[in-house]
Amino acid sequence: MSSIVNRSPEKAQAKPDACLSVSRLCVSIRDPEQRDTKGRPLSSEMVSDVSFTIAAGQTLGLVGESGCGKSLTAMAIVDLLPKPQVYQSGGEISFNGQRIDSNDPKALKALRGKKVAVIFQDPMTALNPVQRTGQQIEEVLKLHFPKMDKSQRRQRSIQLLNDVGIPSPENRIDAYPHQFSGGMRQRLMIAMALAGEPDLLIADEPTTALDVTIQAQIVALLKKLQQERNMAMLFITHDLALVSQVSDHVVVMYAGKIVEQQDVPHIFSQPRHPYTKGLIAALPAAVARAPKTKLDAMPGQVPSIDAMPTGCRFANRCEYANERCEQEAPELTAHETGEISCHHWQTINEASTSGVSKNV
Amino acid sequence: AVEHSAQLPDTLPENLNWQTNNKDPIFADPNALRGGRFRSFITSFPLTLRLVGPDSNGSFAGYMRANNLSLVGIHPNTLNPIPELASHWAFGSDGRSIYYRLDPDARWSDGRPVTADDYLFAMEFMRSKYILAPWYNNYYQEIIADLVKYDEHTIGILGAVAKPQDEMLFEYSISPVPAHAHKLDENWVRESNWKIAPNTGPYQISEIRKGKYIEFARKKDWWGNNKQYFKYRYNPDFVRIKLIRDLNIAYQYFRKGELDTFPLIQPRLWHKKAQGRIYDHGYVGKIKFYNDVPQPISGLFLNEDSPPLNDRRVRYALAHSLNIERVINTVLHGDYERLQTAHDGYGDYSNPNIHARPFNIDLANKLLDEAGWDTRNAEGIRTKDGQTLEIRITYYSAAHNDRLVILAQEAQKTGFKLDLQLLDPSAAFKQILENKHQAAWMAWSGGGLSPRYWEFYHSENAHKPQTNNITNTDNPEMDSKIEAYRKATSKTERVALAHELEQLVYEQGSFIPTFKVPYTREAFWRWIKLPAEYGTRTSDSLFSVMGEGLFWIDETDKQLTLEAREHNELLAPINLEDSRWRTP
Amino acid sequence: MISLLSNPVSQKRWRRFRQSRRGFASACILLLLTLLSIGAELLASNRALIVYYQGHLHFPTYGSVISGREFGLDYDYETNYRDLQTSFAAAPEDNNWLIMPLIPFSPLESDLIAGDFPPHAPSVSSKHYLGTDTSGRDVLARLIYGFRTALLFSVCLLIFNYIVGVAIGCLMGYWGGRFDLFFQRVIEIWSNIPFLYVIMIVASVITPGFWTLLLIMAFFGWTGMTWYMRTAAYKEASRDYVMAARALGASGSRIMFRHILPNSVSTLVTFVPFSVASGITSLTALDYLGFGLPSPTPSWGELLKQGTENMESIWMVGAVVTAMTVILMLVAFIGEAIRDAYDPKQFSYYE
Amino acid sequence: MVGYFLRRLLLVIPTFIGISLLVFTITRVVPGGPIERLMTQAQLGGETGGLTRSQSSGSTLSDEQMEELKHYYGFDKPLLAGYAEWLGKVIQFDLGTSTRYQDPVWDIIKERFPVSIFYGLSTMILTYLVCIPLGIFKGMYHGSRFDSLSSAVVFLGYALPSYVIGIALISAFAGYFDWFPLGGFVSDDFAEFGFWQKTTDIFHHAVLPLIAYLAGSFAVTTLMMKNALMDNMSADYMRTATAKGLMRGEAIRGHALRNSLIPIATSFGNNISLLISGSFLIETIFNIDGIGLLGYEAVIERDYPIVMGILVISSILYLVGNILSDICVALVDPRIRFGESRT
Amino acid sequence: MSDALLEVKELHLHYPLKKRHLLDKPSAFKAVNGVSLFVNPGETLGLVGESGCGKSSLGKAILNLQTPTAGEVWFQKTDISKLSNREMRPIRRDLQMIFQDPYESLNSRHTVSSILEEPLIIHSLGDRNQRRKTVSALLDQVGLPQSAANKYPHEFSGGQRQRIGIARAIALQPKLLICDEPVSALDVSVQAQILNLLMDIQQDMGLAMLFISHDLSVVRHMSDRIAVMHQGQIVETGNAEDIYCQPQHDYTRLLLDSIPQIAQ
Ligand SMILES: Nc1ncnc2c1ncn2[C@@H]1O[C@H](COP(=O)(O)OP(=O)(O)OP(=O)(O)O)[C@@H](O)[C@H]1O
Ligand SMILES: Nc1ncnc2c1ncn2[C@@H]1O[C@H](COP(=O)(O)OP(=O)(O)OP(=O)(O)O)[C@@H](O)[C@H]1O
Ligand SMILES: [Mg+2]
Ligand SMILES: [Mg+2]
Repeated sequence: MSSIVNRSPEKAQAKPDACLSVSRLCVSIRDPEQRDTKGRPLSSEMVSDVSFTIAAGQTLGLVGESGCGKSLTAMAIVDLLPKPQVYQSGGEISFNGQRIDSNDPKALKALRGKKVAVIFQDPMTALNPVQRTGQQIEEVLKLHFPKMDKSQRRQRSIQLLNDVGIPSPENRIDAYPHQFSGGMRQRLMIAMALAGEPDLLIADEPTTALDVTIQAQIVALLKKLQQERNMAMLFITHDLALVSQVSDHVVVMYAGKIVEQQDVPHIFSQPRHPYTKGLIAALPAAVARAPKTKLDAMPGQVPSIDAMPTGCRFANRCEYANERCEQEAPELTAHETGEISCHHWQTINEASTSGVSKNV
Repeated sequence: AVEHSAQLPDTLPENLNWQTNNKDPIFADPNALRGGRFRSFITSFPLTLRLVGPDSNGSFAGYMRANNLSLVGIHPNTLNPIPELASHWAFGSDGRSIYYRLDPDARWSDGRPVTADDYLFAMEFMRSKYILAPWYNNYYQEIIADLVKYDEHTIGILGAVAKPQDEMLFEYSISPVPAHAHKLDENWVRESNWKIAPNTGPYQISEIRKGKYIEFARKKDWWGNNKQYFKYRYNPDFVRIKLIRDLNIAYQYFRKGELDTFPLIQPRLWHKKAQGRIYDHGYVGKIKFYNDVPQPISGLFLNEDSPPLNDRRVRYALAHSLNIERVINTVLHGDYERLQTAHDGYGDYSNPNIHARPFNIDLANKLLDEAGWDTRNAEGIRTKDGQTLEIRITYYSAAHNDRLVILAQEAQKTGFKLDLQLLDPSAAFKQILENKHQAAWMAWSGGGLSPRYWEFYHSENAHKPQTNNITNTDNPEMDSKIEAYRKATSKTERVALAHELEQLVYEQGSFIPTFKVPYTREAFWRWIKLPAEYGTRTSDSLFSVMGEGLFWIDETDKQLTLEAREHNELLAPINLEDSRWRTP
Repeated sequence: MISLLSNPVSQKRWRRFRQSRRGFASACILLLLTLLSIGAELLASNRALIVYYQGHLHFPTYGSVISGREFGLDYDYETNYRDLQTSFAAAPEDNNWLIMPLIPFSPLESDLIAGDFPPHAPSVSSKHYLGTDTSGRDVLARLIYGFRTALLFSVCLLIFNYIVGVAIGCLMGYWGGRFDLFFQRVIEIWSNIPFLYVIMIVASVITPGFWTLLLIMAFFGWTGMTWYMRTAAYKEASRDYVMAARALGASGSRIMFRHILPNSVSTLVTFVPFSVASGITSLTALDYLGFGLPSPTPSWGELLKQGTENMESIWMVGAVVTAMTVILMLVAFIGEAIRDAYDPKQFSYYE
Repeated sequence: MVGYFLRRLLLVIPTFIGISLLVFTITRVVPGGPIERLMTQAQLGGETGGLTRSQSSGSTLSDEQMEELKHYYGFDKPLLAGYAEWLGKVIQFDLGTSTRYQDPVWDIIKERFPVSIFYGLSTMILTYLVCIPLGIFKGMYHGSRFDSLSSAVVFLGYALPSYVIGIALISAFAGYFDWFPLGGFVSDDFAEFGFWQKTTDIFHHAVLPLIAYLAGSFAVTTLMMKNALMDNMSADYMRTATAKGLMRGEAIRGHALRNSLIPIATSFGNNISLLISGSFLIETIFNIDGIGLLGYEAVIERDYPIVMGILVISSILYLVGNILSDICVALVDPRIRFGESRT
Repeated sequence: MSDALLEVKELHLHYPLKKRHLLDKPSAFKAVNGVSLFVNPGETLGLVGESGCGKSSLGKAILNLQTPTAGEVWFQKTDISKLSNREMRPIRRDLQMIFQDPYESLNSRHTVSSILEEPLIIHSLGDRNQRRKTVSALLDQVGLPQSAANKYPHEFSGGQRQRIGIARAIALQPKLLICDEPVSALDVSVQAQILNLLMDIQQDMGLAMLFISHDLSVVRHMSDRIAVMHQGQIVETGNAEDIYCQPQHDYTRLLLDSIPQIAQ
């Protein structure tokens, strides 16, 4: 299991089975309201030093609260950050051992849609409202399978819609996105993503906008498809329970930094970072507790970009925080089941391992 | 006031003294050349080709009217009557009737002869309700009392009142209307709107392009061609009148040589616009020609019913506060002249001893102090009993803004505040006719052989809406003189009365005369040739092609001029000025 | 109102506005021009700023007319200070002096220059820096005073339109139903009336003064604002915080005045520059056509009219066109900046 | 959908009645109507022009004569009765008779249609032809030097009144340089020309007025296009398109463009009424006999039947144009379902 | 059951659909279609259902913010479903609501203190000074610092805003609080904070709650009884534990099955 994730870039590149490797990725945001003396907008680093790898056929879950930089990380991988306000300010991304160079449009074109596909967070806005669904799927085929003729493309689109579970796809293919419900649109997005037969699927909160019942269907669908095609998948969500069902490995982000990564069984049975622990404990259903009793709530909230602490970004909410935490940002350090970024992780875990495992 | 009782005799009186006039010198130039196309412009397309009825008074009407000859004309230099459609005329013994013998050569443009029946029809026509011209109805009802046909070529006309003979010739002379070309019914106005009716003049419309131009062609064998006073006139074969809505654009057309002449009466055109190569190189000539014609009665009409103008001293003071001279010397470039009296340009009838009240601050101050307007407010405006000395001036031409603005500014010196109220002409006129104005800045068209007083100054027309006595002058002394003037038949008597009346008008002080334009001024391309004397005493325009029609087009010169322009050659510049007819 | 300004949302917008350099600079320039035009009498006037005569100081600019006799001249009417200046200069031993404004001409006064007829070309020696118009009035002075009139006019028009628009639009958006439907129709009718025609008809028969013209224009101008306001109020009315206020038991008027109005009015600010600009241009157009303010009110339209008729005296058209372009450009930049401040659209692209 | 349009069309009726009644009332109430105009013409002299012969001036009209004039111009009926009569005629496609031209209003307007439509259509087409590509280019290269420069030019055209541009153009290019005719729609001897000559003649005449027309209309459409494109370029679905592997240009062409045309399509219907209205100032300057000028002259000269006639046509065009706008938008935007209010 | 604080009987709320055609028969969307339920004093009734099933509509109908099409709402022995706005005012003191969206439900132009003062002003409770005191007590109660009083909503995070919303709702010391998905816009960590706060308040003030959510685990944690709503109707009601452990209705079962569980 430990082979899935590896922090150091040299190693990642060496690994032949690493489908995607991200190393020390930084993403910065220009704030048009904060300007330097020359009137240029100042930037602040939102995502910093994020590194991980995903192997083929595996799923990496990326969790964290809203605004932690999950989507930015994902978009940086396919170089789809909204320029010029948001840009990649550091780090390297390699796909199947090859670096992705954002200055090479040809290479990007061959990569996007074909090798890496994306399912976006909000299916309501991510589809072109004035194009028929068929056209939107066929566009991918046209781009990446130039040998296909028109009727073949149509055939394939219908098949894809069928695969994602849209009933009577022959009729639906000529409908417009607004004629679909939210769940169906998300299926449409998935069909579109699968059309290029990608090696890696980035699913950015694919179910947040959906109902629980539909969420369950979509997740089941994704899992099934992944198995069929042996795709690697980056699954982003803020729902811990969901991630436990989908992924093999979990990266927990907090305020733009990775605080902890472990494989699935361990992160829930032995969460090491106080933040991970807090997240799990706050779930009403996570712990078998009597109704109407107090939940174990973490105090405080995620710091905003313009007020990022210099030290550990979690320090102000952490019950273990001391002066060192406030001054010095902890490094990500490896341990037997994963990595963690906390000054005190060893002491904390010695003290409370028993407590947590008792509850889980 | 009109005597209708009398009638014309049933048969032609025997002892008539038939007169004609073939002794006066001709005023056209025998060197004139025929041919060519004369190009001129109008700023709005005519709304109708009718001579009467709604909208028949536009700027184009002049062309139409000029081709509908009258019975007798007036010699432009001697002012004697000359034959037009009538070859002879005679006066009845009652002093009101006049007899005409029609020229047997006279023809309508469709070739039919002009006969007495056309005059009978003219009476019926002009009195008809169908023509929708109430003023004509009135005129032919009240002024022309009767018309009798004695034979095919002899008619008699009875006027409403006795008049001197020369005035009768003018006022009791009418134009024929071709009975065969009109169907008088309630559709007449509509149906004859664009109909080209037969006429008696030298030109007839040959082409109409609505919204673009109208072209006239000279009649091939016009019946008047060899008549003494028509000879050598009306020279261009074609006259094309183009519609150009904007005067400035029209000037561009002229500069390019697409128009043959351009009127430059306005000072800014003459002094500022008419400059440059085409003038300096002599391709285009300029002429300033002084004439002697009745001037429009233009000035400030004060409503005596509207205080404080009911006070004669205030009226006088206002007259002394209007710095007309300054206006003339600034915006008018010193070109216009001060109009001295209400009735200028009527020859003997005009009273030469009357002079308009000059700008005089001291005099105005004195009068105003006397009238009780002896305090001034913070703005320097005079007040009396809490009232400020404010006069509202109604006017209707935005082009006069700059003149009035200077007057208002200067009038402040004596403590008058002039409020300028610009209205659209019909709204202004309505206000004025309803006596709702305080002071009206306007001009009545001049004309006629002698001044008219009754409409403008008689008390019968005062304090009533819809009359021309817009000053509301109500002066018994004037009333009696006006009545005497209307009755008088001898010219000397009338002239004497006119002089007295003019003096009374002056003393009344409710009309402040302003400007007169004693000249005409034009620019013309070199190929347009004027007669040796340029024009006549009464030339309103030197290039009125269907009016006097004295100029001609020299086609060879045109070629030369155009070539010269092409090669930028220098020709002798033409700068003419003629003050033969200038009145002191 | 205070809460409108002290509100941090507004402050944030203000900050964003200030950061748009072009917009902020334009606003500063326009403000400066406005201030200058408000104090136009100190800048362009035929009255002296200060007169020192026989040991006394006089400040004629804003006071009442001072007769020529006061300064030992032989007339009762208002002193001609330019002449007074020359006469003072001719007799330096009397120690009298005076200071004239930069442009020593009133916008209403025609200046005669011997040996030349108006319009006079620009000249520094005659102090007609932009020349004179066809009546010999100083173009620069008329430009300044004309700007003041036009600005005052548009601002008044704007206030009127906003008051009516806000009142009716707010009710339309909040009440909805029949009231809304009725006024929708009224607005549709109104916006279809060829209002230039109507103004022309009316103006040609009554010689509108400042306020009458304003009323006529406002009579036809309120619909635009009303429509925006309706949309804004409609949007606000359906938002949760209004629902929350109703849940608290707030009355209709309270919801309207405390909640909907402050929230929807603020967006109207974005229209202010364009309203002002359109006020200025329509007044100019009306003046140009001769249906605007009565003569001799200084106006750009009148100057433009004179200029287009006297193209050879290019300084007239040149002055107005330049002034108009500058003002409208400034306004456009300000408008752009305000819009950005209100709705900071971050345009982005993907490649 | 048909039902929806039926409903919209039905709503046109009260609006139309409201508009026409209001203007009709104004024409009735405001002094200085055609009768006063007639009287003024007959009597005023001096520089405004008037009778050269004094025959008709100076006398006044009796009440009876006034009544007859009122009857002739239809001013003898009370307001509402007059309006009802007018409306009754309009329903039968009779717009009445011009009080100045004495011709049926419809004929007069019809005569000017070709010219107005030519200019209206050319302006519209050229505006779209220039503004859409320009807007796209500016949107794609937002912030570039070309963007700022073209903005300045477009703004300048917007700030300058079109009549000033017209006069400047004509003075320079027709007066001074003599490159173009001084005005008019076609040459005087147009009728004798061959087809090719006719076409070039029309365009030769049209260049300057079209520039004057266009100068002002560029700014709005260009900026609308630019902003719409930029909005759409930052939309989420553009990210989707790029994620499929489309290059930037392809993505803009294939996706953003059509959506950006929606606001332009919305304005299309409103422009329909501009087709015939024209600008009377430009028409005066260039001597074009269009409907704008007709309307202006009718107002100045109080030719109320024509004023009302133009109003009828333009307001119907406007109202129908609104509906047309909806159709246009529906054509480009499948999301719009008729019957839903768009507020 | 006659001692129920709130009793809803056969409540209907239909939204009229726009007529497509002039001659169309008016049709309506039946957002709430015959709902009956009751809430006892001090009790929490949980209401779950998928998005769009009419939960919020039901809440608004109970509060008479949307006039119900049919049915009765008995609150403290009065039928409030047909009262006018004015007549509702005194009743609103006892019947308050917390809204789903913490960003939308606070007027961004008012400071926190004026937001919290508003209910007091509307119901004329206390003079200026007393109101100030109440406001500071409320801030304490929902765990916001006193310095928050003069700030504006946008200066707060979502969780803090929801606290303001809660403070506003309890300012009048109501007997029944309708919580319309108060935590669905919040992150898990903050969600726990808010849920804790609500439970605290309920304990302190002894109020009853109608707790609306689409998250069954949250509802289960908060409620004594649960009602499951589906397409405008209540398909199942019962004790929280019973529903969770022995769902009767198919839809309830589906809902339960869909909830992701942390894989062990
Ligand atoms: N285009 C942008 N311009 C400015 N700031 C941005 C932009 N996109 C994201 N951000 C900021 O970056 C931070 C991280 O954003 P991101 O979308 O990655 O969060 P996330 O973890 O995906 O959250 P969520 O769960 O809400 O989707 C947020 O604070 C957000 O405000
Ligand atoms: N004002 C309205 N007019 C018409 N239909 C409405 C209106 N408000 C809500 N609806 C419809 O009524 C149905 C129920 O809406 P409601 O807001 O009560 O759902 P909900 O259960 O609260 O959903 P959610 O969990 O998304 O908040 C939805 O289908 C919605 O589209
Ligand atoms: Mg995200
Ligand atoms: Mg809801």
